[in-house]
Amino acid sequence: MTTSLRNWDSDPVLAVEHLTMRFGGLVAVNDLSFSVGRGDITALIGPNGAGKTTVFNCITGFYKPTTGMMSMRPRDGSLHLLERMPDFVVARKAKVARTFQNIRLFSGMTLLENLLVAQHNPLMIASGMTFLGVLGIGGYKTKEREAIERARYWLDKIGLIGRADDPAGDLPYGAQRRLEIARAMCTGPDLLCLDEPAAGLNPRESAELNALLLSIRKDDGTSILLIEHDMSVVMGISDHVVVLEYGTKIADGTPTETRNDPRVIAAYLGVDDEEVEEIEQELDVVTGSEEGRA
Amino acid sequence: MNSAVKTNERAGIDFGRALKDGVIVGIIAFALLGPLVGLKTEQNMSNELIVQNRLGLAAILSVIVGVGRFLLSAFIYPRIAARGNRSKAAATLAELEARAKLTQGLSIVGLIFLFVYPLLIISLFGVQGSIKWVDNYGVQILIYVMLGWGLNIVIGLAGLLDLGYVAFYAVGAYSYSLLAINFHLSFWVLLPIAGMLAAFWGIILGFPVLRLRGDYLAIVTLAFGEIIRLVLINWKAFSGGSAGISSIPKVTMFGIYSFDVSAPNNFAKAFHLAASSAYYKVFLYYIILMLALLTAFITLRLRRLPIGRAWEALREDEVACRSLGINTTNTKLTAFAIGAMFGGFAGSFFAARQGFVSPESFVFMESAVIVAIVVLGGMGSMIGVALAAVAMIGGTELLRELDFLKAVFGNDFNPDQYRMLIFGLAMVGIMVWKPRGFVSARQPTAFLFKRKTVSGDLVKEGHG
Amino acid sequence: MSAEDNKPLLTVRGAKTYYGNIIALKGVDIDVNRGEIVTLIGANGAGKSTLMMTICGNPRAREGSIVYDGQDITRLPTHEIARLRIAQSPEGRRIFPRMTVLENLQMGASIDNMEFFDTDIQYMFDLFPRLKERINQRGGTLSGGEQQMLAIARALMARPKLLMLDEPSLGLAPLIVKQIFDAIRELNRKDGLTVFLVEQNAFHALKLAHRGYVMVNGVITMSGSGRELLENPEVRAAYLEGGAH
Amino acid sequence: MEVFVQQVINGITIGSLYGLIAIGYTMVFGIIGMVNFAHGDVFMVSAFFALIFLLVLTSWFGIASMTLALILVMVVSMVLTGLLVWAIERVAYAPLRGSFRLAPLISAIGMSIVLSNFIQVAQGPRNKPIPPVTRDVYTLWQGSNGYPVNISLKQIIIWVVTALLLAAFWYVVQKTALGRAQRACEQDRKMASLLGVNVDRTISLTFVIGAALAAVAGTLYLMYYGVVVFSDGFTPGVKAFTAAVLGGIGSLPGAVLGGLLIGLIETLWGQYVSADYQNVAAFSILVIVLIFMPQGLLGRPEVEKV
Repeated sequence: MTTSLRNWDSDPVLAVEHLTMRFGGLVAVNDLSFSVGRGDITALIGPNGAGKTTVFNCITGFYKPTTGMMSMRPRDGSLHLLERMPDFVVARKAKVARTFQNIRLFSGMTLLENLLVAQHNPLMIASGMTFLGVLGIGGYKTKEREAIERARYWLDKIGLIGRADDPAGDLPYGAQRRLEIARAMCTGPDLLCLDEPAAGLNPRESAELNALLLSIRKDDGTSILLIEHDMSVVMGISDHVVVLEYGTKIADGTPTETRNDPRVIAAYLGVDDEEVEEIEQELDVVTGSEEGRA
Repeated sequence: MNSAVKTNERAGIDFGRALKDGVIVGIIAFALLGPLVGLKTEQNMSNELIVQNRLGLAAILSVIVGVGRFLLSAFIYPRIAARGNRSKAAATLAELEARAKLTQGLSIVGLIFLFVYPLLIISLFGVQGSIKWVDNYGVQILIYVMLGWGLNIVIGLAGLLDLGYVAFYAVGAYSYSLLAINFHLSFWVLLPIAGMLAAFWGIILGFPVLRLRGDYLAIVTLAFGEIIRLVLINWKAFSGGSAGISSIPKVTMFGIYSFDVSAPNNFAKAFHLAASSAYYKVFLYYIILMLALLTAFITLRLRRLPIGRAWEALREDEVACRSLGINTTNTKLTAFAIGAMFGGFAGSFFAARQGFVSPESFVFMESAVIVAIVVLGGMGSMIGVALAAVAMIGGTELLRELDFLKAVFGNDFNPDQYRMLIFGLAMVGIMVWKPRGFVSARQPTAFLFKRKTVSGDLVKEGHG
Repeated sequence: MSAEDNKPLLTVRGAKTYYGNIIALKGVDIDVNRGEIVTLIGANGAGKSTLMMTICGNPRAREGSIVYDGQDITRLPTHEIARLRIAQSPEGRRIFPRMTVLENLQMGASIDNMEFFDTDIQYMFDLFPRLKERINQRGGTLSGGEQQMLAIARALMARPKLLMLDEPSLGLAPLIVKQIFDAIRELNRKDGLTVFLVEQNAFHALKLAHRGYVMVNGVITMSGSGRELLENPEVRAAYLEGGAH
Repeated sequence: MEVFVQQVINGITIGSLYGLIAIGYTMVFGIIGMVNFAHGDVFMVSAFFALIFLLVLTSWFGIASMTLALILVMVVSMVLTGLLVWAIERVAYAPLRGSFRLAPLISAIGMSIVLSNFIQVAQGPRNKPIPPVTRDVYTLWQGSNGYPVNISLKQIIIWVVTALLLAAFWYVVQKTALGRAQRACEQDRKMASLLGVNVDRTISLTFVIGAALAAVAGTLYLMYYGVVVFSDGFTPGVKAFTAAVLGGIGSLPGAVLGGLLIGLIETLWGQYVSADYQNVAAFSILVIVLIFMPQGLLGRPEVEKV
């Protein structure tokens, strides 16, 4: 395998070092270190209960890690230590946005409102911390129009512009997933963390999701970190794969490298060694042919 | 008979079953009412308790309950079940739109009515006769409408259950009373001050408690409300204790005219009218109407600003809010403070209107009534809250008018006693009948193409 | 096998289930015959667990019918369905976290009379010796694998006619998965236990099952014998799509 | 020293009553996550049941043995209060299960208003005093300054009855199938129903058990203070709720511990700090506990699920 310096080592947008998270006696994440390359799509994979969502919750400030350091470098060149920040500051200052495994939309609000809430902080300033807004002075109206335009852009991009004025709770499952991504993007993040974005999607929707994620990276330059089970998403679009098992990292590399790592196959697919070969063959049937060895 | 029952099952009416229900419920009712109503404890001449036998009355009441249950089982429940089967799906968009149109129309008509109400009453009942209708109904209900709208920000929009709202009402009332008496400042100066003091207390109390969730928040706010009341009772040097504060100055007409009978610039004297407190009542009516409308106006405005959207988003999903960079603590605090501020306005108005305040006016039951108005109205809906205030406050006020029942039940009968009993029953009944309140649909605050009403089924209730 | 054995124990017809306004099952037909192991495979979120819960009446199917052992159970309350000896080891295991292992097992047996309790619990301990070691430990303190064993043992304590297992292999080490699947095969062969198995990892499941169904987005798209499905190219693709749990 | 011991004895007595009421709050909250606001008024109504039957027994049937009367009265009050709460649960709470979360709370507040006003209407607004059930007082020791430390027979009865009932209750919850079903519903209602537990009935039963314990407290309260009035539900209710929260809501030993602590704090505060602010102390404890350790003394910390 190549030994040249890879993107995630040379230019990391996020570096996680020695992250450990304990709940009582249970060690959910154990001394985990990995980096997310700027502009990369990084996949965090592993069997259920491997601690992937816990890692996400640490990065986005919902959990305070027991030990460890997470440094985030947004485009503006600033440096933020995420373990020291409350969750909302992680989103506001460190420019990390996220979605949730069990979709958390504001279901009683319209799609447009959902995307406006995501632009809360700039709009709050525009409304003069509400005081000027109540009196109807200041440039709030213009700023709100801009925010609506931004929402329109994202609604267009996720193909839900026609449903802009419907409540988010009325959307079908796949559309809710897309809206959640759009909402996260409306905060203007440098790192987008997606918790199982393809869960419950049919193959067509999965393909659309892939296209959306690729275009987010291309058009907005946002780095993406995602937890995923769907191998077609992981293998199809990611630049970098980190594999967890029982809170510990067991592999880290390009999709091709990790796919061929027997430890990953054994741990990830949950089969005993004699069957590993069998599965390796099957994996090759689908993904092996389309990609040459690096 | 038996086969008839069987065949009727599909049709929905099963008299045998209903009869059984009725008899069982009647027996249970008698087991409970027998002692509680049928055996009344009374003190005799030598101050000893004796039991007075009223088992006949208890039996009659039990039969009424049993028959009521029979009628419910036989006629009402099958109908509800049938209707439930028919329209299981949520209300269609068209229905929602029609309802939204209706409420909109209703609020315009209601607004006009509110403005002409005192004039209408005076022309109907004369100047002196209008006092009761303007004061007991008009002013009284509007105070609760305003309190309901104020609390609606906290409960309805931000989804935080505050059971101690009356504390801010008390802060407003005492601020006005003490400052007006000690510093001789006018109502118009003190109104904003009282509001700000209440908001300040809202922040003081809100800061530690707002990280609590759900029922815990409710209980802590309740405890705070009680603490404030108990301090008012016990800190006699400050608040006059349970005796309260009396001779609180009246509101002046912006310093130009006074409503004090002795004052040289008395309103009635200045216009050579017959002396009557009715003018003051009408004046108070318009003040509270204006204050209530101010509350409504600011709330509607806030809903379209980022802070208002953040409140509603908070009610929908707090975790998601935090993931979007919203400082939820500050957002909750602003809701708490602004709600408290309106409570403070209402409180100082209340003190000026009564001329007397005491801790008695700020018991937990008041908070409970205001919360009930907000929830019964349908959380977040201004018109719903107003309707609930009219129904609950107006309804219980109307019960005061039931003196004619004395003719039926004898002179010992005091219909006023039944006011709160019926109020409580109505609370339970309305909750069971409409758990989401009168108006549960939500109007979006912004739209791209067309404003569409959001069905109440999707709107969340908040976690606190 | 007698004629009785080939009759379906469970018949689901046109079941539609909603969560609020969102449809999760779009009209599902499934048969489980007596003495069979039937598996349902499909991607995460396809509605497999929903189907299993719908059979147990929570959430209830809004349309369609569910017949079990000749009785229409579509409208029965969940606890009455459970008393007809349909036992489930549900998604997420749902161990009572603040009850001991023994109490969890007692909960499983609580619907039956207690005369078999001692023999049954002995059998569970033979099946899963780990549980015996942990007998007085609280459910919440067990590891994931131990919880999974406990969930299955708890379901078996009801002496079920129909055993429904939702992803028994989830989060388990390969060796334990093998043990559990062996135990299921054994129970089926020896006691004629009917098993309805939901799996995301189709590989094991299809090898074990007599018949299988494939579910995509709330609809059954394919069915056949375990072998057939295992060899079907579409299933292979689908299995890779979602099976890699 | 003597004063302190005397106040501790008094505090434990009141605390036992709070503990008995607190169990009702804790169990109902544990099983359906609802603060049963009407529970304090249920306690008050139970004291009225006791009052009425005590009068009936003594004046109509002429029962002279106070012990017998007390036992009979307690049993009758437990049964009737249980029935009352069962009816309330069916009418006002059960239809709201699984709907809007605030609805049951509002309904419970409404029920609380109904109960206190119903008693006011049916039994009159005045205090209802009864002659003392017993006047026996035992002096434990005579202090050096002549201040005696006393314990009354009434206090002994309260301690003994409370201890016995808690033991019986503990046995039911820990060792019987009913208790197991109840705990199962508390931990995972859906799973309990999958195992054949009739969840609705178990919830009703939980309400009834809590009511029966409140009825014991109500009877003892009447015996101890010798007076009851329609408004007696609110303050003991809130204090008992405070006890439940202090002990850790959902925890049964916690409820009892919390009750004893609240009783002690209240009496000692009244003795040494300020009698006026006795209730303020109780409410302040509630606030402080909830803010700084919402899980209470014996409760479980809550992990936020994201």
